Amino acid sequence: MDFIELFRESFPSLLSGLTVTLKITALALVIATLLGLLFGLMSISNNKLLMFIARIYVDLIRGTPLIVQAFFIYFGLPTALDFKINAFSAGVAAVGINAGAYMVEIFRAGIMAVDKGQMEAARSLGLSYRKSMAKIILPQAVRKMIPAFINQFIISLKDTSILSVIGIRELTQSGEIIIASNYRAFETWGMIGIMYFVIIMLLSYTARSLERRLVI
Amino acid sequence: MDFIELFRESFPSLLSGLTVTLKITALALVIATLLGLLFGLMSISNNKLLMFIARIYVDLIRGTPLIVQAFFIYFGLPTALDFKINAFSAGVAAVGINAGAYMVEIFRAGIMAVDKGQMEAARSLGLSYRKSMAKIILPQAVRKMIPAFINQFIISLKDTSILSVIGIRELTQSGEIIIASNYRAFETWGMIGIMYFVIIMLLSYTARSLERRLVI
Amino acid sequence: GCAKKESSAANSNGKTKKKYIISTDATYAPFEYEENGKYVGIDIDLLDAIAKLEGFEYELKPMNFKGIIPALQAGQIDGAIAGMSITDERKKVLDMSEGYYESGLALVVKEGNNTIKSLEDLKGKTFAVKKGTAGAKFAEDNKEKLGVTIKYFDNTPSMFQEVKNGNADATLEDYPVIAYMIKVDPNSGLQIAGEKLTKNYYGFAVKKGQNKELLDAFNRGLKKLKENGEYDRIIAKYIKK
Amino acid sequence: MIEARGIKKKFGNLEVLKGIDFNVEKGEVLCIIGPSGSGKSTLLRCLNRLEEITEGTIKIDGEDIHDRKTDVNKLREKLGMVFQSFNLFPHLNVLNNITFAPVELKKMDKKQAEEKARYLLRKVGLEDKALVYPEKLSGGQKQRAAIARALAMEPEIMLFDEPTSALDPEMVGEVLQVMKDLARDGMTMVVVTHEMGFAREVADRVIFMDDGLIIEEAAPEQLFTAPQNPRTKDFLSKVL
Amino acid sequence: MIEARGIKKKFGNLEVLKGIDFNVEKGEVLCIIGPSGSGKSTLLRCLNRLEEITEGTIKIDGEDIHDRKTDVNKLREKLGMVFQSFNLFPHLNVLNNITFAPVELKKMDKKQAEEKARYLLRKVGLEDKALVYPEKLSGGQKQRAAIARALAMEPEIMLFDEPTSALDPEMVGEVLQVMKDLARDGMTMVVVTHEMGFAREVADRVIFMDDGLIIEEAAPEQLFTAPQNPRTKDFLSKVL
Ligand SMILES: Nc1ncnc2c1ncn2[C@@H]1O[C@H](COP(=O)(O)OP(=O)(O)OP(=O)(O)O)[C@@H](O)[C@H]1O
Ligand SMILES: Nc1ncnc2c1ncn2[C@@H]1O[C@H](COP(=O)(O)OP(=O)(O)OP(=O)(O)O)[C@@H](O)[C@H]1O
Ligand SMILES: [Mg+2]
Ligand SMILES: [Mg+2]
Repeated sequence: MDFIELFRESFPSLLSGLTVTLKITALALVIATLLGLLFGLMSISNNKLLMFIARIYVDLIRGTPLIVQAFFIYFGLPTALDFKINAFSAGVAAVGINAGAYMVEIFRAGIMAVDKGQMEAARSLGLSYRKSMAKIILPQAVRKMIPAFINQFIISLKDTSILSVIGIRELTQSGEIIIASNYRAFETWGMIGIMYFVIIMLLSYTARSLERRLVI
Repeated sequence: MDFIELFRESFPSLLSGLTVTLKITALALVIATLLGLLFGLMSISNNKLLMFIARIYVDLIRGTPLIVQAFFIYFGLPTALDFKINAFSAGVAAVGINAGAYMVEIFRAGIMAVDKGQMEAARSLGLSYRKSMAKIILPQAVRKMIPAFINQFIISLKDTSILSVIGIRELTQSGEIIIASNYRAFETWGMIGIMYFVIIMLLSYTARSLERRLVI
Repeated sequence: GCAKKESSAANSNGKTKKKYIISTDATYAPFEYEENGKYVGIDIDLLDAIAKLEGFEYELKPMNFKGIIPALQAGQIDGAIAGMSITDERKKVLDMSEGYYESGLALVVKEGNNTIKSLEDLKGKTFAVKKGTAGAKFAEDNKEKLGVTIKYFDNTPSMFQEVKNGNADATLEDYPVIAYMIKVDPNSGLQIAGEKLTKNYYGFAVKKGQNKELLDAFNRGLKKLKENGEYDRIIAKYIKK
Repeated sequence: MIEARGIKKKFGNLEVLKGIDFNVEKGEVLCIIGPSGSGKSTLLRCLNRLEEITEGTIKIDGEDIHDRKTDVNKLREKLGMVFQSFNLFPHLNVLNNITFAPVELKKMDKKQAEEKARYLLRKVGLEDKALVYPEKLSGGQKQRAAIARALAMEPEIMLFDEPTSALDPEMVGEVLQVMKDLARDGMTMVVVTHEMGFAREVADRVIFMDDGLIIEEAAPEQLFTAPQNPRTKDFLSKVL
Repeated sequence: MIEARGIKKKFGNLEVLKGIDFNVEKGEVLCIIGPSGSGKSTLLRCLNRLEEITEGTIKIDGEDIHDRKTDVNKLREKLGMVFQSFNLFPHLNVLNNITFAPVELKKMDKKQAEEKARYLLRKVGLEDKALVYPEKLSGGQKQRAAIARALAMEPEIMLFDEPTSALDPEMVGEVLQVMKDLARDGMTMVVVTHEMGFAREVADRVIFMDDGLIIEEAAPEQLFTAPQNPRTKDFLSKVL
């Protein structure tokens, strides 16, 4: 079997794995962004309790491996609370909650990077804290967060491969299944490497140009 | 078998896995720091070629999964170049080279975060670029890098678990071996989670206090 | 690669014992697993006995199963004994010994699930399998015929948990492995449905076209063990009939 | 209009304001001068509750502003604030910087707010910069836009915290001119400044602060030509 | 001592210096004034090659400094530079800020360098701050320490780029005093400044720059009282 043939045979399967990877990553990052925003705002609030909750979330999630979290959400919780969750949802939840903890810090850093004077100016005009945050601070923070956000995107994209432990057939898993049947590890890993690489390059170049255009 | 007993039986094995994890992480981060410094300096130099080489390194390594890199170093390179490498060295090299790419960006950001005026002041006194960088810029940059460095430490610590594919018995793999003989997945994963958690908390609190003391 | 050079160097100097690096999985009781910090199991005991008989030394190198074949191909290890079924696909890239144990697939379902007794009861249901195993191959071969969905896992505990949680209806596992597990773990929550589905053999593997000497030694030793009763003693130690 | 009595302010253990009393009448221009760190900015920020006071009362139009019942956002609508560092919103163009608060808070319709904004921009000499983003403006232009932004809320009192300290010297004049015009139009103003010329020309009264206390308070002519307190003398000798 | 001919400097397509000629004699104090963006800092930075020039020649003691053969580090030892933003090294205390370059470059022994540093600190009135870290200093103290740091290399010429612009007004005087003392001791100085009083009192000659060109060059008395060029007049009317 030459490489062309190998490619022809395995490409559709890898592509469908890639689709799963991208779907999970995208959905997870939506969740992560919401969690990051919520807990990020909590972590900069004046309320000690809210700050503490946010701190716990970040420490707990960053402090344990994703694989443990995935196991917990997919196998542990349903057993303990007696409900059923499908692997895809569990995977999205695990990666989302995991990335969310990092997003908290990204949001926090982004908000703190906005000059303090911006909030003071907004409040001085009579705007409420909430409105100042939403319309003045966050739009500026988001721009500053782009590089860190893309980094997280890349990390989550790769982390998705850990979900093979709960039976999700994403890109890495597809590759391993192919290798398990044809034993052409190097060529197959090569193809997987290139697929990740292409996606990540696309992402990081889009991000860089976005960043350039948004610099205000 | 109750939990106490389970704990007593599996703890030594998990502990030796943890030792391997920590050893690899520590050694890998030494390599990563050296690589990060070298390529980081290249990436801010005026020489287009050096910048390009640094860019390639970062893009290539960040763009591919660690598992592919580990396979390549342990299986691919020795076959291609006809030499032998032991799994431990290959693991250290893989994690080190991987983290190195992220360290490049950490160094770059750290150096750029030092006020431009510092370099100008040093050069104005007649100090060479090299000396200014070594004695004036880097000491300040390193302080600013602590949070990002600790983040990378945590990421690499967890990444080490991927090395089970090349036969390294680190913490996660130790856990899987234990589970395979006692079938107690939840308790064992729980212990692993706690071990990671304790180490990571120790790290991040040391880092935070270090940071506070070094703020100048 | 270099593994070969090393052993041939030892060859020319007939007196020193040859030392091989042999890989195993370590997460596959009763064939190889860890007990009190030592690797034990049928595979390990067989290997040890054969090494003594044939006069070679070995270094045991447990690794994740999915790294084993690449490691053999890359010459990082000289041989592998890891409950590895002899299949045509594997024989394309590996040289494998005579079968040293008759195995076969068992259909495994959740404890108390008596609706599934044979393959036919599985129409439209979901299989959980471990990738790269004979079970995965079997499920793939019967996918069309039975109209089943296949979910792939990385390791055995996850695959079993999937069935226990009711996310998959059945799983396929090598008969001796699952029988052993159900026996030692009363809380396994699983049961075997019906009889052995297939019959296959485990073999010792080396890289294709290399280490013939080691492969021959294994075959020779295995034969002697069977003749002198040691083989039955080892099996009985782990699987009481 | 403003009536401050016994204001004290601590940051942790550091007492920054140590008992301040003063009044500002409607239409009056009050200048506050004093060395760095004497508490001028803190005092000004207490007036619109950017800082909470530790002791004392501040009444504006008779209303105790540090009272729990006071709606701080309503209060701030009455007080325009101009910062040393401009603090224009960088993601909005000049026009939107000005119309943002009126549209959000006064429920003014966009069109009307823009007309108003253009009128104010004319007043501060920036009619041609309405659609420009802040980063394209010089320091002096930024500060004039910031003044227009504060005026758009039709405040009764304007607070200025060293509005020209961050400016290149040749731009100081244009900002002071806008402030002079405001004063002439009868705006009540409290101005922290290092521009002694401005204080002398425009202020109705000047307060000299040092170390959290008002050391001297007088009409500008008197304070600058015949300071009573040795600390005032010392300070003036350094900056004049 | 400095002889600059036809200096042009472009940043990309932007021509910032458009052909500058001037001399500085030994012991002379030259002040450069002009509006923001006129190229004053750029010109100063070309003198110690913090910027490379695009055209022209600069000779210092007869040596063409933008020549490939010139050792830029040796050159810079001759030229002390003081920045608007001080640029003290925050991780070194004041004493080490001062001794760092002499010890590294002149291979002076640590002890001797410290003695020297203490002498200089006395000169700028900071003898009690030797072991303090920069963050604990006020702006005026920082700038005086920065001057001492530059003097420690025993430069033949001192370059100042708006040394008092970042200071609170009451600290301006102390820094200018140190500079006056230096001038009195016969140091050759090139000073970019907005302090017209200083220029008037201390400068031997004043250059007015605008838009990358020298518009007017004269003795301070003449330039300030009878500027010839309308642009000079206009600028002076804004800042005086
Ligand atoms: N948020 C804060 N936390 C702690 N201390 C503060 C805070 N804000 C100001 N201070 C301290 O309060 C004192 C007075 O500060 P303030 O800014 O009011 O002085 P100022 O007179 O405005 O000085 P400047 O002319 O430099 O602006 C200073 O010692 C300052 O360090
Ligand atoms: N590194 C640079 N790259 C591009 N343009 C620059 C750079 N440095 C300065 N300029 C531009 O060169 C022009 C002159 O700048 P310069 O700093 O020399 O002016 P200046 O007279 O010192 O002004 P100021 O009084 O504000 O310090 C300005 O238009 C500035 O934007
Ligand atoms: Mg202030
Ligand atoms: Mg300048």
